[in-house]
Amino acid sequence: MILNHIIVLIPISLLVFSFITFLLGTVRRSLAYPTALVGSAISVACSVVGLILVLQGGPIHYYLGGWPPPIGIEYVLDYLSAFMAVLTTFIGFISIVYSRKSFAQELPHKVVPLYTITLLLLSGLCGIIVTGDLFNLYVFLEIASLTAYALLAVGEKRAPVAAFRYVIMGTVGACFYLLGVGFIYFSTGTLNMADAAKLLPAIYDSRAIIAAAVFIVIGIGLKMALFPMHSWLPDAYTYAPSAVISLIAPLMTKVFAYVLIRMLISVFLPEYLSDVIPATLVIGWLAAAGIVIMSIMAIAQDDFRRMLAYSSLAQICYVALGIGLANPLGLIGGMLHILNHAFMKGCLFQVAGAIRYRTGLTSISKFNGLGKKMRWTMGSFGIAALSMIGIPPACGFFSKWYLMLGSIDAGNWVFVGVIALSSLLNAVYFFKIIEKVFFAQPDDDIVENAAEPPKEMLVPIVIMAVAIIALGLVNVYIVTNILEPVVNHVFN
Amino acid sequence: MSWEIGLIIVVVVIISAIVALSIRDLLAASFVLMAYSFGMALLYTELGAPDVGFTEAAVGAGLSGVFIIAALYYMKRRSDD
Amino acid sequence: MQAYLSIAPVIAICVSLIAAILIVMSRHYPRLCVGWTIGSAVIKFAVIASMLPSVLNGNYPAIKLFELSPGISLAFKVDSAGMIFGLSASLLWVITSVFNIEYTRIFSWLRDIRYFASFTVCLAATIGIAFAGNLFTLLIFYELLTIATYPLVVISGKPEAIFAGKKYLAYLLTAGALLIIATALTFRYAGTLDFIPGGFLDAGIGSDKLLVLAVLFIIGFGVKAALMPFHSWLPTAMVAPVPVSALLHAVAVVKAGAFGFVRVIGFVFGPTLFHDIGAGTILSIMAGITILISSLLAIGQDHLKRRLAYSTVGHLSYILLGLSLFSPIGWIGALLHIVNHAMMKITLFFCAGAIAAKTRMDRVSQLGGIGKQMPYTMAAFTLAALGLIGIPPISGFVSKLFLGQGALGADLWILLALLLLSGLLNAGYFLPIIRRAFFVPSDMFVKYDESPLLFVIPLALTALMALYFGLQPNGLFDFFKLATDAATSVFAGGIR
Amino acid sequence: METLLGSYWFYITTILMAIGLWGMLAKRNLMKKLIGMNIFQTAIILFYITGSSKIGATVPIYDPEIGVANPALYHNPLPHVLMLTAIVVAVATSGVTLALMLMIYRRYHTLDEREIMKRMHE
Amino acid sequence: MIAKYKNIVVNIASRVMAPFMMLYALYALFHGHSSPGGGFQGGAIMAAGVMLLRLTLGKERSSRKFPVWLAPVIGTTGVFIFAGTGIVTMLGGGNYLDYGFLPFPFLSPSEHRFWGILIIEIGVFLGVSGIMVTIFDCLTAEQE
Repeated sequence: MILNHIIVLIPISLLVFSFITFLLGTVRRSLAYPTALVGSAISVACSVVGLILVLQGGPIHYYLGGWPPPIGIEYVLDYLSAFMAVLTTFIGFISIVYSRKSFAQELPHKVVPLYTITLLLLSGLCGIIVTGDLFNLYVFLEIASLTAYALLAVGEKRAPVAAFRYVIMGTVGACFYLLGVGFIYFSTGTLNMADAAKLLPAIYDSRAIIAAAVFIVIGIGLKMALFPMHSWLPDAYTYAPSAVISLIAPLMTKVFAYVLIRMLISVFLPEYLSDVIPATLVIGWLAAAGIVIMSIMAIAQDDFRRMLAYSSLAQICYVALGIGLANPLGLIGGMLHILNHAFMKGCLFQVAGAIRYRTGLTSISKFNGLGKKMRWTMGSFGIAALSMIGIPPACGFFSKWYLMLGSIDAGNWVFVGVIALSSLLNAVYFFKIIEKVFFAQPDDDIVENAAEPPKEMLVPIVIMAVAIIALGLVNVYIVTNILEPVVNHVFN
Repeated sequence: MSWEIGLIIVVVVIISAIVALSIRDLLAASFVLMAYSFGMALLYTELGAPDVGFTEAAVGAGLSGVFIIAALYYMKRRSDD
Repeated sequence: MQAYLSIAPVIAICVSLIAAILIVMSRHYPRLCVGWTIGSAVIKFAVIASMLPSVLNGNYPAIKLFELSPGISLAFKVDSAGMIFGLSASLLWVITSVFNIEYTRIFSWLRDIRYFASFTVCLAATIGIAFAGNLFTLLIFYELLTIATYPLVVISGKPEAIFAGKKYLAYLLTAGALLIIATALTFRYAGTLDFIPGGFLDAGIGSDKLLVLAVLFIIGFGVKAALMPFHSWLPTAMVAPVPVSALLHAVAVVKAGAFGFVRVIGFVFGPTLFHDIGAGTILSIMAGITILISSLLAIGQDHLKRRLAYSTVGHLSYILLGLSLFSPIGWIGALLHIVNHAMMKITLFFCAGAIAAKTRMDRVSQLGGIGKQMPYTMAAFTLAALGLIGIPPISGFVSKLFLGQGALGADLWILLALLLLSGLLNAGYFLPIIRRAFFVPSDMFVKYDESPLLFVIPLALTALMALYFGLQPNGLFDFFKLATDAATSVFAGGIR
Repeated sequence: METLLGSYWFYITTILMAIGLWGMLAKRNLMKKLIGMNIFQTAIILFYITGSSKIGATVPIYDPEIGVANPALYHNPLPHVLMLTAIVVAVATSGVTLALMLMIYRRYHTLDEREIMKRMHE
Repeated sequence: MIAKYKNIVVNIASRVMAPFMMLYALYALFHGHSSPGGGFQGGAIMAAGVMLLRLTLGKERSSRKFPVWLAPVIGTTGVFIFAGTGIVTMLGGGNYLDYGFLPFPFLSPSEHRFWGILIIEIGVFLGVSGIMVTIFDCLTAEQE
């Protein structure tokens, strides 16, 4: 019986547990961590069960309050959303495991609200993923954004300024999205995605729909930090607490990329966004430019986290490139890159946090010889870095492979060149670190005294690193069983 | 409701929006913002959404303003632009 | 010719991967690391040698593990060409790991898990390249080889090593990126990537597109095969320890590039198509120029290992020249040269390493009279150098003979002239070393003895093998038959 | 919808949105940015409300004289419900933003963006 | 810390007004289904009442009437009522928030819906008022 409700349990369990965490945490601070852990474990279980159900029996539709659409709010767990839900909850779980020691060192007095807000954030993200209703998506989007603002603000001295900038840009993005939804609603009279997708083709030429598409794409583009709307991201990522950023960096922008994909495949349909208005073309070229420029910016950084932030920007452009290609293989590449990049960036930011935890270092130029002291951590870093560069069989290679095939199908040689060039640029900034970490002599007392981080931090890092290799090897199962049905459904 | 009143409210709303942004005393700006919100609430009501108007009056004009004023307790009231 | 299911190729690859893990786990016991290396080398060689009889009979062990991308599997197939490369690499790895024992004892900073682990991973990748059943599998191991070699280049951590590592990566990762593009293009054009003797690309794709593809492949593999003008990473990478230079920069890595050409020309394009679109001409011109210029550059080098490196550049282009000749004879010569050059060049590097370990001298001009002090070492050196020049009955002569015949068969007199000229140039840069070693009076005050036994045995062994394969090209491992099989299979399917 | 584009309410919404965006992006004072944000959000709410209103209809509250037979006589109530949510979201955003602003003020003792930048890099 | 406002008119007036505001909040809540109002608005007015006290009486004295720790607890309870009702309907066999499946005896489905919505509105009321007051308290919290 509970299986019927699995879809709504994913966000609701997180929501309920966020408040349980708060209540128990007020009673006793040490209870916050285990409660949060239990809550996110339950959500992982729910989403895994959901994925299994979807793989067995196809998409699940759930009508909130028993009202069928278009009146009521519909939750949909199709292949893509089930996959994203598993990804989100799993990364959330891993980073909560990771966060304990990090919070204990950096922000010991704010543990209870931090865990509450973290669970709320996850709940918002899961809500974004499972909802099939355009306005409901806005509500969850705001929940996720508000909690993210709060989490990002508690970091270093400069964090609030960065978070404030994020608030402004994020609000503009969300409002643009809301405006676009308004245009859709007043043109079609529905807020349900599937319903809108049915009604929209009849009025594709309407100026209102064009406006809706433009507003939604810009709004989501701001939220996912698509080049050139990225200016809020580097500061926000650089100054946030390590544990927070290892949760937000893999998830936030990816989930918004997912929203863009969802708009593309289940609201507007690709033929509209690629033919009637050349939105995908614009996204694709912006992404191509973004990949190159952001990678070059990443090379210029000395702060490890800032470098990773710029690298994130470049990587989110890969997803956007897949969306911009708007053909089956490109889209598969983009979606697969959401998964891959979530794991790679999660691992890298966790490594950054671990280094900071043990040594307090954030500047790459001081990393000399760290590999000898933190073998497992830096080994995992090496795997993640190689995956970012695109060395097979790590997973990063495969998303680039599909994107490349998609670009070839689209006949766009510039994109092919950009993908190849970007892996070289990735190599430049990652090998700069690998060289220092593994092959330079330690020249610093801090490094000499460094040691492996505690097990609670190390285990998540290693799990992520192993997952990076494993995902590369099993990517074909994900592609054929989960992503291809999504794409075939749209492009047949 | 007659269109004249609507027009007056619209003019008031637009002017108060501009004033709220250009006035240099932040406390005054927050009061102008509350006036703006109240004007918006009237507009909503006129357009047939009394419950939204009600909420806007309570939340937008009331709570937001109170929040800003509460925050201004700890800040400088002057703004340079 | 048929394939049968066998897990042996996977074992051959996994042996060294497991060894790498074991090495990492036993990092506090350097002796154990040496043990794992030798053990895995022997097992690997045994596994590969056990596949030899069936390969000779035309039964190719093959296995498809799982799909890596829809329509593309991780597949291994041990055919004659792959067997040549795999067998020679694994055989020489056994010898190199013996050489390694003494070398790491002398240079004790090399007793580092990074060194041993990277070494074993390199060999796993090399064998993966040799046994890859499709272009995608080959690509994966090719990239893996690139990455696994990097630590070996920069292992000393000195500034020049770091610089060499940067240069190495810049060249090889660029090449790798181009190869990925080429592979993706091939997959979109042909719909498959499985190697088929005689090629699977269709001329109907359009010769322009195919030529672009071929150029991408030539650059992609040419960088690793040190084709000029993409060669300059190789001399720079000579800062690496001697066993690395010996095995990787004479046998595994650079030969992987050459072997990539074997696969692309013979099993992706097919020699006919490769020629029809004009890529064969491009490749042969580039290879010819490389042979000449590299030999000239080698003469100017005083640093012994750099001289050997330039010699390697030239000899790799022999292989490419043979492959681009479009005749079975040329192919046989090229495939044999993969083995023969490996034997001879590894001997030379071992000698250079033995001398450097003993005397800390690495310049040609410092070697006066060294022949009298280290007679066995320098005898082996002389033998291998003569072989590379092309003096019968050493094995270098055999492959050069076939290459020359191939050039004649293709009516390319200019290439024959080139081969002869380069033989002379080879003599020009090897004979002065020998002359200095044996006939110039020693200017050294210290009296050195012969190298340790653990140095002499490997280098004597490889030198004798070079001699043996010159006398008996078909002896012991039937390299000649393997090469003939490979060439015939490629050309049987190639005439369309 | 096409008629809405021609209606004067649409222009009012656009003007307010433009004012709000100007405040958010051009004003240097953080509080002014917040005020601009509020204006921007209310403008969007106005957009929804205007979209849902119909000429000659009444407020969407059950009226015994009209009954439920003809829904066209009521304004569309759904956008109103949505906007209630949006208003609460807006005030929550204001709250979070003000909290951020307080943190910033405590660290830099100013709300002027240019000053903050200057003090940040000191 | 917000101190007591030093003006007796303001003080007395707000003391008189605050209970009425709260009463009106309850009116808005319970009358929401037939006139403008409901959980959101009611909650906001409730919060405004509390804030009025905070602003005029000062934090210290108003905390005696409405303690600082109470606000987040009320907010959390509200969310619990909201989520819990949904879970109860799920346990009753319906979809999430399908009020027809609330386990009230002796009631017709439409009455089920009526009471269900009321419960939800109460949850929203508590949630909104609690969280708004929490935000206010955080904004006016002592400097670190």
